[in-house]
Amino acid sequence: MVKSVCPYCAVGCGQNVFVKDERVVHIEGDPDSPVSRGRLCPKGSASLQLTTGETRRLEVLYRAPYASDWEVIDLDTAMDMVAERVLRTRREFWQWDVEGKRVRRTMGIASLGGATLDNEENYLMKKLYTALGAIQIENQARI
Amino acid sequence: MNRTEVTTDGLKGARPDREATTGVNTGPGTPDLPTTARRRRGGERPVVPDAEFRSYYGQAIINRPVWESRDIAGYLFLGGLAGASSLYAAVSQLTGRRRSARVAKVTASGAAALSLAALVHDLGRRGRFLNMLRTFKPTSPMSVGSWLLAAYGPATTLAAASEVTQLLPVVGGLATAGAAFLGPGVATYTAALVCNTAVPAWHDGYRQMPFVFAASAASSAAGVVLAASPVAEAGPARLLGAVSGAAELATGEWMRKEMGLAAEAFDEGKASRYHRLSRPLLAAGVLGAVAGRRSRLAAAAGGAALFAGSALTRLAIFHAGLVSAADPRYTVVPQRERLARVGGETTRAGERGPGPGER
Amino acid sequence: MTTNPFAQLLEDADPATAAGWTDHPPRVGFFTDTSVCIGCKACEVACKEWNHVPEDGLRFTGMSYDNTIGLGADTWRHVAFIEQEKRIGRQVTGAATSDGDRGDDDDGHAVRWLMSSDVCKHCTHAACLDVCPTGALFRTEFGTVVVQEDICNGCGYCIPACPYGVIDQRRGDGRAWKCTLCYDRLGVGAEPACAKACPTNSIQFGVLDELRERADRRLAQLHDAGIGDARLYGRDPEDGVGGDGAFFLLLDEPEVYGLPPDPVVTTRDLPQMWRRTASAAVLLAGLVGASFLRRTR
Amino acid sequence: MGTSFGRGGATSFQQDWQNSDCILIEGSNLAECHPVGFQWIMEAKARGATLIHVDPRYTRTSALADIHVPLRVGSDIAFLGGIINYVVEHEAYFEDYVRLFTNGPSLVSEDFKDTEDLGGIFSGLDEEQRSYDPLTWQYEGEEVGAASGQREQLYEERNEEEGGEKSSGHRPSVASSGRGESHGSGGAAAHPNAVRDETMQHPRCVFQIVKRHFARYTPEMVEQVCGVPRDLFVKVCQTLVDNSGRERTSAIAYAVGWTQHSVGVQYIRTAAILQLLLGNIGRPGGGIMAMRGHASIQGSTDIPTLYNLLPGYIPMPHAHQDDDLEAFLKGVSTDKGYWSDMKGYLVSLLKAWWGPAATEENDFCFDYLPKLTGSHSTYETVMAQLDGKCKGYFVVGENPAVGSANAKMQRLGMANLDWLVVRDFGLIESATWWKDGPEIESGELRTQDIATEVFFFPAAAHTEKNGSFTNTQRMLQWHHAAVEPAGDARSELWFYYHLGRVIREKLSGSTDEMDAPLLDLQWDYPTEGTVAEPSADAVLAEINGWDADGRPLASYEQLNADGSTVCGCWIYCGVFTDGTNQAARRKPAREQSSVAPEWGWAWPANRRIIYNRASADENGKPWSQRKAYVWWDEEQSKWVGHDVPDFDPSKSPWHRPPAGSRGAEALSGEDAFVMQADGKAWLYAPAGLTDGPLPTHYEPQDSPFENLLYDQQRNPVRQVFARRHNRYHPNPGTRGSEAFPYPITTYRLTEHHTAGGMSRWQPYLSELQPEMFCEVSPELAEERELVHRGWATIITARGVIEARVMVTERMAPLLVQGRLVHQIGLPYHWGTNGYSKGDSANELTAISLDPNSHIQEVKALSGDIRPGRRPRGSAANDLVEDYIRRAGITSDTGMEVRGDH
Repeated sequence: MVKSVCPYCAVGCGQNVFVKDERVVHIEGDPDSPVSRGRLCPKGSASLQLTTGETRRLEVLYRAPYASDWEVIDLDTAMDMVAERVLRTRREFWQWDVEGKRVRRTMGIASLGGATLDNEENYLMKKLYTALGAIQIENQARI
Repeated sequence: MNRTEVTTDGLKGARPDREATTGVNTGPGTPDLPTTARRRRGGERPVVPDAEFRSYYGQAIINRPVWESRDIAGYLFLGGLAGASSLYAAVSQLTGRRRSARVAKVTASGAAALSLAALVHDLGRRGRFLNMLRTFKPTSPMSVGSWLLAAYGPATTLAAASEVTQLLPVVGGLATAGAAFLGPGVATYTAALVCNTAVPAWHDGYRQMPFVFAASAASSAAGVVLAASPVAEAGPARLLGAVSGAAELATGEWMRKEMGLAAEAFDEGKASRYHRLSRPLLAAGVLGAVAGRRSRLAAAAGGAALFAGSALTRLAIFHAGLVSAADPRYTVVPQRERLARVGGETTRAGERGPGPGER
Repeated sequence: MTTNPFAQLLEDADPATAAGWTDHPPRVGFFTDTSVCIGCKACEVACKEWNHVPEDGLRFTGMSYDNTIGLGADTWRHVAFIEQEKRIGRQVTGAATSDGDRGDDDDGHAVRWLMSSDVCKHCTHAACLDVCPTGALFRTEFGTVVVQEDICNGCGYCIPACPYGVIDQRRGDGRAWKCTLCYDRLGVGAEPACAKACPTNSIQFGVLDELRERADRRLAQLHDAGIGDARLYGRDPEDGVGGDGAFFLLLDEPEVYGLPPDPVVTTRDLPQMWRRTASAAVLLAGLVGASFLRRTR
Repeated sequence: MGTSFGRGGATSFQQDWQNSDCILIEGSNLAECHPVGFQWIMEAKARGATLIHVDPRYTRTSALADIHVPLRVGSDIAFLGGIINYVVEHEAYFEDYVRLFTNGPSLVSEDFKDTEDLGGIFSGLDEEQRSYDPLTWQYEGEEVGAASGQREQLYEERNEEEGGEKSSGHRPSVASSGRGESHGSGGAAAHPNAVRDETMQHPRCVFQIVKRHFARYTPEMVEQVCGVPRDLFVKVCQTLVDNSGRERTSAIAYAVGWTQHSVGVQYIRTAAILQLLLGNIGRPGGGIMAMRGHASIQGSTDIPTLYNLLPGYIPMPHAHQDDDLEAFLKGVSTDKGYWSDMKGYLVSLLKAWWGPAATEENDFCFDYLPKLTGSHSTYETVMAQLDGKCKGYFVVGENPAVGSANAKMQRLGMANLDWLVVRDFGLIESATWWKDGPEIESGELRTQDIATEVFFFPAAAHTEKNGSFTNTQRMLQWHHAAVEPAGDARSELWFYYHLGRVIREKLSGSTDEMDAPLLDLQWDYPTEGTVAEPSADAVLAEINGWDADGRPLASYEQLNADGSTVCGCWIYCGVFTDGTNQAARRKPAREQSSVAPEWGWAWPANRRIIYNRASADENGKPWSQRKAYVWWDEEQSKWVGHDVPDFDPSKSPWHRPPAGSRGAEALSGEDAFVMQADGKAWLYAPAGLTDGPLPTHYEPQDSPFENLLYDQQRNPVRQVFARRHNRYHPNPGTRGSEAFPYPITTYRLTEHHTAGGMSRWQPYLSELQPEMFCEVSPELAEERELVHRGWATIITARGVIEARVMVTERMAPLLVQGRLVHQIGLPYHWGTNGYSKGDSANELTAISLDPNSHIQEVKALSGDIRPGRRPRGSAANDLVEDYIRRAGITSDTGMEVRGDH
């Protein structure tokens, strides 16, 4: 059994995740949690279906320009293609300065999302984007 | 004012959250609030219906029975036919009426076979039909019935077989006696089965239903014999048909009169169609039976009418049950009346609340 | 375990004992206090998740926020929503225009929203248990009523027998299904999934006698606080089903929640039914016999 | 919150509600959106507390409330302002608390002009630039920096003052949009004799200004503007007053119901002022709880994937004339309060990012940081995408095609991209708009014409990765990976770590100055498991920081400005104290106090109620025995209590700082708000907000009502965009304004989650709320012939949607400005994909933003409703065009800055 936290709203209910031969078989409230005392809401109780339901996609999909449908591609190729595009667009829209003021950034890349992610993930994203010079970084805190 | 105190040496006055109340601590006195916007123009409005006092959005209180009309209403009829026919067959044999005995035996075994098929077909898990015999439970008419059928089935089949093949007359005779002995039980236990439910149109008629079923069984059996055996031998069948047809009509009316509100279920939907058809047929059957003395044709017609009338009576009762299960009115109103009579307290376990029939 | 069922009817011994369990744990059950229910439906989902109950259809019913309609084979916990133009206690509902106490204030408008989580009642005298011909439905050592899915042949008799309309046949599966009060969890000393998930402790699990005392205290507390509508439903061991294993505190008439006002287990009238059936059988025999007496030509 | 108290986060924790005497929930539907948090409100109710719920709809929260106040959407400031008026007029405020802990006594400079004097606007409005110059709002005689918000407002002034030859002239430095950003702000040296009138009678002291400002918010005005019956309003005020003061505390809880307005930030400012006047901040059972909607929204602002912040609320630098680290710090840090150690925090951050490459000589790579030129919020980004200036887009665990305002513009923007990367559990609308989006259906876009390359990466679930969420009470909780992700599903940690690795590999050997920040980046985290998942513990350790010889730091006080310490986020410093992951602590609740400090870790420094110094009086004694929280223990001569004191533990209440002291030392024994430049809570915000030092009621962007309080109809400095698909509705009373007569509000349901990405794909949740519906009152249904359970079409100038009709008494019509107004309620979860489908409410919403937080106004708009289903295909757009014509809407409708109705 593994201790976890519900991924839905910000109350932060404790969850106990039960695992049996490498598969998550049940998720329920963590009675030790001082915030939730073992209780969950309907969404929290549906965490098992969220994480193991068959609506979860497990392969990387790619849509070529003008294509009418997806094609499955493997993860590493996709990573490489994205890296290429990031560098290309970064260079294409690079600005050293604006109106005589040094900016050292690219306006070509933007990112949206972060409130459903871990702090560590937000940290790496902000660190990498800032190093890339991308500043149009946003998340649900503003939606 | 919160009774908890966060004092320097800890929390005092905690109370569990389940003791929360709403609409109690509403701050300083409820002032007279001025009338505001809510001038409602009268008349009914298509709104989330103010919860009708009487039900939850008109939803049924009990779940709809899942029995197929073809299978179970059919079985009610066939069971009755088989039981009564076995009885008739035995008495015919005793009184030397070979032809009608033969007809009755064949009818009984045919009906029994069909009954078994219908029952198994209606099961959710047909492969487990033998589970019916896992235990014997007097609180379950179906359990009692299963054992009855387990004995009656082979008996009536054996009786018919030996009749047709003229082999093992002794065994045949014994079987016929056995089938006759079990016949009435098979014919009437089904009444207890349907009445022993929460379905208003079935349960509320439990004082009269057995007699309706008995009469209906007799009239269907008589019907068959009347139709299929020579006028000469059909004397008793004519009498039986006439009497049981009339009895079926009478007991039916008696039940509906005593049943209370649930009787109205007979005037709705399919129930009303079957009910309106069954009565004239039964009446015709009785006349046919009486007139059967003279003409073979009248007897046959009378027999068929009795047969059909009896079947329709069963269908009417079955569908009246479905109607009364679907509409919450049939459950709530009688229970409310019973509560009113008993002074608002729910019916005591010990004392038997006055039945719906006993106004 | 087939003790004389009629004996069970008469004396109100603990149902588990009556069912033949000798030293069994105290009878447990639910007390659902609908006055603290916030209608979040965590119980519906937690129950389905633990018991792998399939989803049964997406339809917008317009019955306020209730789109699962009622208890059945695929809904073992069902939350009812009732919108009424009445006030709860002295609740001030803004648009309220009338003064004074609750009551059907005609010149104005108060709003209240009753929410209640419905479940199998696990009755002391359970009609479903009584009528089940195969013995699939049985009384557990905890006093609860459970369907053994490996025995049930889907005869469907329990469905019309249940006075509350709880148990039902699952389409495509054929067998009857209902709340098991998490019999598997009770076995390892855990509380049922719905009671654990309920955020406001509206669903309270525990030893039934303790729950009944707690409910009495709660009722008194609410009545003193001026909430006269509050009433207990299914608490009284003397009622038509011998008291429920899962009973409720309601704020209005039971039928408003879709519950029968005075349910009586049909087995109560069964002895008389058997007597009547026997006499009908004899009459039938007599009738047939008599029809042969007259000398016919 | 940040501007008023010093930190951008909830001031209390959910379990503390059990100690509240009265709880006001407004702008939040707590029982539905935070059901498990609501148990603590039930605890309070069980102990006799009164629950008040103010919401346009009677929701499941109202069902459990003792008092429900139906309110006209968009009029919360009028309502709260009315309560402030009531508190001040009846002298029901907690005078000692206000004098001691707030800037009530501080005097404001003469040249400040209030909305009372200028008919609804403040002094310093630059109409052409659509922004305020806060110079005139300052205290008398000194400039004071804000602890958060727009902290660069007085950048030039401050640098000019200090020998400003470096910054030449006062040229408008950047693009017009977001001009407010360009000003710097900073702390003035806190002169010991800051001008204060302890009697708070001086006409220019903050308290009197507040009193005058809210004088016109009378109960009668509240009835006219909000539609709340006068007696009911007085009852709410009296209940709050009765439950505040020494012996009792009241709490306020809000959510996006307040933030998602063009004056959203000012909503919260009003609540802050009210709670300060009633003396409820920092005390048990009091405080303001911001109920966040996502598991880690608080975390994603603390460690911000936001354009305007660096981790720890350090502002992202703006582009200024030849700025460097010193100029930047001078512009944004404060002289007094913990913000004065900004250099230590920033340098430690730069060391965490660029490690050895960051040296004293190169300003610790300050130059590597890209600089802002105004506001770059997500809606500006959409405009940039539409204008072809932004070609790459990452959408990570979000669904803008349903969740963001004006969904059509979101999709049109994405259609203009070169490439789009979407990471989620399933194929959400934002990933498949090019194939089956509404624009494809209406023919506006054709799949074969869309050039955007779209990548869809399956994401790992919370049970398949290690990491921490920061919940709504600033508490970090660690969740452990139960299993490895299946197939190609990966966590964002994995994705960004490996993306960074691949990019750095591709750039290795590059000498281009442009790539230096990437090559010098500290990016070598240990990876583990079969999928080479980077260690989340290592990342959290870096966030916590370590000292010169690698030992984990325990508190942000240890951060040095000389580059000897490394810390990824100074407010999280302490989460890895003595090397153990404090966020993963799971000491069961029953084994610790009700404050439960040993479960997870709360920032700052594991304090659960912040500003808790304010729970004790000037002598360190609790205000009352039943509300004791943190107090001064004479024998131990240190602050003790139920929680970690939000104060220097050894500083006595009577301590007065020596003249000229700086930073934390400059704080006196009575300065409970240690982050503020003057150590006091701000009733009046001299800096930090772009739309005024005091909250002022303005009508929403789209409103069918005129602003009765002032001539100024809308927030003059709201951010608006004149775009083809972003038309606004005409001013009330003008020609065509009757086309959109009904106020609309959007909201969530318990059963679904925000844009539906995590709930509409689940059968168990979809069957609970299967279809998009609208809630209308019986009178509105009658007026518009809407049939219960039938269909209705809702239209605004942006779009048209259809929804099932729920006619319910819970939507009470209100009497506002003499006429009956029917409000329409729309849940916004639905979209074209998923197990349960429906139209998105955000097809209707406009992009009009709060100038401070740039959040969109989706809680209050107006529209029309008709029976029947909406037209299909291009006919839907024709219907919208028809409405735009009938309402006489042009490109500058509703764009005015100064404008009476």
